[in-house]
Amino acid sequence: MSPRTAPSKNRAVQARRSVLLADGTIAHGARPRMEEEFLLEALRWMMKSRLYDQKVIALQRQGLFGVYSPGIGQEACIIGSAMAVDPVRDWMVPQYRELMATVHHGLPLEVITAQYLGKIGPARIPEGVKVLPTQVSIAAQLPQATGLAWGLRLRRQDSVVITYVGDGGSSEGDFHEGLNLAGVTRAPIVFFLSNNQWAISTSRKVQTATRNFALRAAGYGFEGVEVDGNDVMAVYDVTCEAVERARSGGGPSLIAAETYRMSFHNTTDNPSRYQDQKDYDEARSRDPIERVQKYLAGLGLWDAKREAQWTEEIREENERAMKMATEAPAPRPEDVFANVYEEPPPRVIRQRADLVDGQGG
Amino acid sequence: MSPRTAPSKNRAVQARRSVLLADGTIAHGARPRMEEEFLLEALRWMMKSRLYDQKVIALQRQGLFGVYSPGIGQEACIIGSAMAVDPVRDWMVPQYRELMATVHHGLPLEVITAQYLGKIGPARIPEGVKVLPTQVSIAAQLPQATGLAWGLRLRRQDSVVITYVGDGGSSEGDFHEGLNLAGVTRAPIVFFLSNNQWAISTSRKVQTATRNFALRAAGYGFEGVEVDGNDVMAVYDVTCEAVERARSGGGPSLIAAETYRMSFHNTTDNPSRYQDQKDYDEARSRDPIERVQKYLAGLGLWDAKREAQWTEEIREENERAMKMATEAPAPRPEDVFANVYEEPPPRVIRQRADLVDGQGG
Amino acid sequence: MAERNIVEAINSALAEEMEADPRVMVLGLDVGKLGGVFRTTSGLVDRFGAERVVDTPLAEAGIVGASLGLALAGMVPVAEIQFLGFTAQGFHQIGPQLAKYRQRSRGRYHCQVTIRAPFGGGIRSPEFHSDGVEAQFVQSPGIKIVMPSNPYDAKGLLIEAIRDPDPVLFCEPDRLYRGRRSEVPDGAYTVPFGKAQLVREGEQVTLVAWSAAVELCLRAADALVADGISAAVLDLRTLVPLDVETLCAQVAKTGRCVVVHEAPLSAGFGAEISATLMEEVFYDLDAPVARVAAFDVPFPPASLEDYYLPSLDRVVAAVRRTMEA
Amino acid sequence: MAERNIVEAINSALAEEMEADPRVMVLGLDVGKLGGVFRTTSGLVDRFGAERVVDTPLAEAGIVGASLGLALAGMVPVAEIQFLGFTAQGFHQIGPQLAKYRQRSRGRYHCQVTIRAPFGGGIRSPEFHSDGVEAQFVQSPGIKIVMPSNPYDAKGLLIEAIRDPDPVLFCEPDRLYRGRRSEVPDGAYTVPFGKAQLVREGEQVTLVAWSAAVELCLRAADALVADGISAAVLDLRTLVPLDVETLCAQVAKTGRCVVVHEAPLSAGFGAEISATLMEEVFYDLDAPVARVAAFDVPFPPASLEDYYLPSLDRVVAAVRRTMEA
Ligand SMILES: Cc1ncc(C[n+]2csc(CCOP(=O)(O)OP(=O)(O)O)c2C)c(N)n1
Ligand SMILES: Cc1ncc(C[n+]2csc(CCOP(=O)(O)OP(=O)(O)O)c2C)c(N)n1
Ligand SMILES: [Mg+2]
Ligand SMILES: [Mg+2]
Repeated sequence: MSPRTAPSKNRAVQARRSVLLADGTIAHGARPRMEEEFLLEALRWMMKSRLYDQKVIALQRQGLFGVYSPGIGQEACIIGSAMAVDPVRDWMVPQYRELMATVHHGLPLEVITAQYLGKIGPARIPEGVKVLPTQVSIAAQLPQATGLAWGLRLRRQDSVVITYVGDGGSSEGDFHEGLNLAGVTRAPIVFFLSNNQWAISTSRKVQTATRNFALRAAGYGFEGVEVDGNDVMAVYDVTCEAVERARSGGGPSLIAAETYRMSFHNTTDNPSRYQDQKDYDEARSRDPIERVQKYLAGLGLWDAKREAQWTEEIREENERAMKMATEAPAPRPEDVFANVYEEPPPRVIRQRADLVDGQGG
Repeated sequence: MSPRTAPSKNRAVQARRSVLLADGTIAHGARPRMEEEFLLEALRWMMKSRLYDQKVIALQRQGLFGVYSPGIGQEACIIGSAMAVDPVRDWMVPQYRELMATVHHGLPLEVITAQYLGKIGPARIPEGVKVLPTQVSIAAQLPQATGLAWGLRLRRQDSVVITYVGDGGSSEGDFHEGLNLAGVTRAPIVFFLSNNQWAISTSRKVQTATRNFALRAAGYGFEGVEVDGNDVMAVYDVTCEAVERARSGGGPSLIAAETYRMSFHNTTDNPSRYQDQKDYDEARSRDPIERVQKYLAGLGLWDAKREAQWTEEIREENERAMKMATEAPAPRPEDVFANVYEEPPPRVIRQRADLVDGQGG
Repeated sequence: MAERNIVEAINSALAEEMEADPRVMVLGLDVGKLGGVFRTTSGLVDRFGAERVVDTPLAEAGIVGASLGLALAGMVPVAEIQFLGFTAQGFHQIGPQLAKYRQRSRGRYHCQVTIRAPFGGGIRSPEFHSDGVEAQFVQSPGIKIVMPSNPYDAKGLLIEAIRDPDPVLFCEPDRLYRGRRSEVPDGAYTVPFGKAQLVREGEQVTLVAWSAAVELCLRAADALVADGISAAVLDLRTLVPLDVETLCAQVAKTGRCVVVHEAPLSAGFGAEISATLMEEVFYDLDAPVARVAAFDVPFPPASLEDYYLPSLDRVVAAVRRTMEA
Repeated sequence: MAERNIVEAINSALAEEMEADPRVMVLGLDVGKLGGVFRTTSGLVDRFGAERVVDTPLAEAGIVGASLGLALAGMVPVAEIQFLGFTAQGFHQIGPQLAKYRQRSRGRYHCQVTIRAPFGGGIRSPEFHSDGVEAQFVQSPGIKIVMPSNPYDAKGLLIEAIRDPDPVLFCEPDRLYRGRRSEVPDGAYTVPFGKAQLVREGEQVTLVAWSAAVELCLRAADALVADGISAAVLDLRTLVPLDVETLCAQVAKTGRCVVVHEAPLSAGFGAEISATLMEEVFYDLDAPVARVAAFDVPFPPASLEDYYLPSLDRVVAAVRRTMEA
């Protein structure tokens, strides 16, 4: 792989990484790590992510799904980063938009879907899947992820943690406290910042005055790197490097991935109130999926037929998961009291009994 | 003035500033802004700060003073920075260790002393003095100072805010949120970070892995500069530059001043439990006051006689303030209820009456 | 006079105060072009400009801390915390700083700051968005806590809050935002703090509530008519200051009382009401004061919220038990 | 058996649990070489090394958040927040995260985390160091709240806390840290949560308290003997879980009750006690339950704390009034 300009020791951050350009060609001098087979796999996951989002949005419009934040436009970040960690050893600490990354990491799609449908038991992350729950409290996952990485090292596990945060989340105190502590403990962790240019309606331009989020890393004493977040090959490369660094005792990294939220913040949002159509159109021309398809088409590995076939297959897969989630048992009233204490206090036990009696009678 | 090495556009932070070296000579090529008259004034304030601290410590040992954090060793930071702002126009937002900076900024010494003695009315900052109260909740002053600077600009005032924080405080979420917001609003503010190497017993080495606190500024989109915090001439220079930048619409700055806490954290602390004598001795050899005296002695402006005379005069000044503070009226029981609401709720009025009755009866 | 819902009432209060006083400004997440996630600040940025209607970075402690500083500079900030649950991120800037700053500064400074925050269950919100944590702030004296339940009060109390020289936490019941419209005058008017309002007369029992629970109590009072029970409903409007006088006089009159709130039972503000009644009107009570509240577990996923929150059935049952006691 | 004060009791609990279980670790500000600002962790770093006794950066939310993550990795963190008032900085990591994580994860994860924090007035501490904010956490269900009042309980409750699979907020009364020593066994023992202890028998009135206020109540009970009043003192020990059963049985027996706490009156945990008694033993009460607490203003400068905190006189006077009611 090759950055646009050579990295310089004098600069706090390396120049933005780029491998696969928006027009589907390889950047001058870049040597991608991803081989073709693997890139096809990445494409399939990216398509799965987008098709799932589209399906969920349709369902939500019919009142059949909860509030949901799609990852449309960010699939290169979601999949390129997830493919760089090892589901067997490594842990993933999500925010909420990188849903398909957690699925790639082993969380069954029907389980995370069940969570959005308000299920309880069926939404529990299975034992052995090294994923933490979706985090809605912005940036709260960061000190937690640092603690997890630190603890895994104390427990002498060969594990790296990858955690996600947005451009919005980068402004929270928890971002600072989580990253600074990671630097001090040299925890084996990768902070993946998806700068999709928006925090709901708040533009990245007023989120911070920094030129570049990767510059923050120097303030915590570790590596920061900027990457074209719509370029799955580059995302994969920089994340692999960061994971290797963490695994070999080199400490944390901050990856600032420049991408664009090509949909609404969530299903209650209306971007036309605040988003410039031009920005959106410009982003569309850098679509992370299309450029992979173009590149593969150039190699004779992609055509309309294959696209139609995959789309069909993935839709079926996704729908199977959704069906499982929908058919999974709905919560019972007393599930209000589930999973709070190992041994609930007597007062809570009484409240539970009152609720059950009230329901029964 | 001249940095040790030429500043480079390619570096996130300028090299550490230094003007007056520890041996009392001027750094090669440096052209100090401070003229001799002014340096003598600075020396007098630095001595006042140290003598006040020494007196307070003595009183505290006799049970005549509250918990107190001396600024011993940090006088160049305290005075050099304070002399760079204008008490008539500019605002000062302290933490707690830079007490003499607030006095330089117009807060009568007897008033701040009265605060430590638990007085109420006599400890009120007088109208017209542009100083906020001592802040004990570490780093909480930073977003507040940003808001103040932002608000002063919205009110079209020609004011700059200077605020202080320590190496410990730099780890708090409030540091991040305060500085980032300052960058976004381009508030006229100077963040003065006194890195005295300790947060109580916690060494700067485990406070953060960053090489240099000034690197943090790039993550917020403004200027960061490192300075020898035991060099009053350099501190004055960099603070003046930062104030000018702020005043002329150039936005915030972060000054990272490298100094050393040459005393305990506060009067309840015992540094022998955690501090290496070698570090302390090394710091003593870089005493910020002695180097000024040496330099001035070289110019024929300082000798033992003058030192004795000033010491005597300053002691008297300080003691006058202490006497005023001691003799100022003690709080009355009902002062428990003072200064909470403009119009206290009925329940609070009743509680106040109960207390007064209880005392009366 | 116009009919407005709570969103419109709040928008109108903000617009009028900004019009009347150039120091008044609005800041928070998405308050600008978006007009807030619930549109309470809709149109303000077009009318008053981006200097006075400010989309801030995503940092709640920063928003509150900056508001404190803005107030000291002479501005009158009205900060929005996107959901009350996220006051947790700025908690140390609220109780220990904003509420305490007048005392901390020995009276030299005060903080004319309003913090607005929507909250409450019943609209299938994601995690943390429904948490009703108003009682936590009562243990931070110095800040007033305002809990409007209807459009008229929402406007009048918000104008009172903005004009109050002391800090105010203004909690908005998002479930009722676009609920029933009612008469809300154009032009400024205030509803005073510390004056509870008897929103329904009744002879036998007093239901005490605030915010969205008032509406629930009104429905319960309606339902109880069929049982021949005449229930009054008292809307506290503000928790700090608390209208002890009206509360006690009213409960003494009916001799029976049920307090209803959407926050968890234990150490919810209902406990304070019950304890106050214990101290003040014990001998006038014909039955113990009862509480109906959410259960002592965290707010559950939205699919379960109807079981978690006090329901009409639970309120009615509690009143019946109180009548029989 | 050794005589220990609370500092020594806590130190002994930590040392023994670290000895017994290599997953137990201590982290926080100045817990290493300094041994904590009150020396509760003294000597631990020498004995267990800097990997298990960690001086962290000055960041409370970071400390709590990291503890959560450490627990998920299989460690058993005992985090120290230097003073309870500074839990405010980590508030969003405590109630909404630590307390809720088992529920958030549908039971997949739990957080075996103890947060220790000294608090309380009476030792002339600087601002924020004395704030007794325990009641604020009761509205964040999922975390247990432990308030020892004496050396024996401090050790036994702390060991119980460390071993509890759920998160515990362990509040230490700094005024009593170096107070009266009492018998504290070497070796591990636990004091169960949710079991209030009658620390003094009495016939006519029950004083209910926790933490340092227990000592105050014991002094009050002594003083009341001269008036011929026989006062029992009940130490709640834990606020969550609350021992409703013992509380109610005891108050029903004496018919009169005064609750004493050092936090402000309004919405303090005393309100919960009074409300609970209202609901459970109303008909056994011979007089209204009274509360003696700090006033509804922020903790004042240390020079005024003696007037602010409940004093012996105020407790005694409240008991006398209750006896006459
Ligand atoms: C602490 C907190 N404050 C506010 C919110 C409301 N909120 C939800 S998502 C969001 C924007 C997040 O933006 P970003 O971090 O960039 O992530 P993105 O949605 O773009 O993936 C906000 C403000 C929240 N969930 N948590
Ligand atoms: C939020 C908060 N946490 C903890 C403390 C306790 N405390 C008081 S001073 C201090 C160390 C501060 O170190 P630093 O910021 O470097 O300032 P210095 O004392 O060195 O001037 C700590 C931890 C506090 N006052 N506030
Ligand atoms: Mg974003
Ligand atoms: Mg320091």
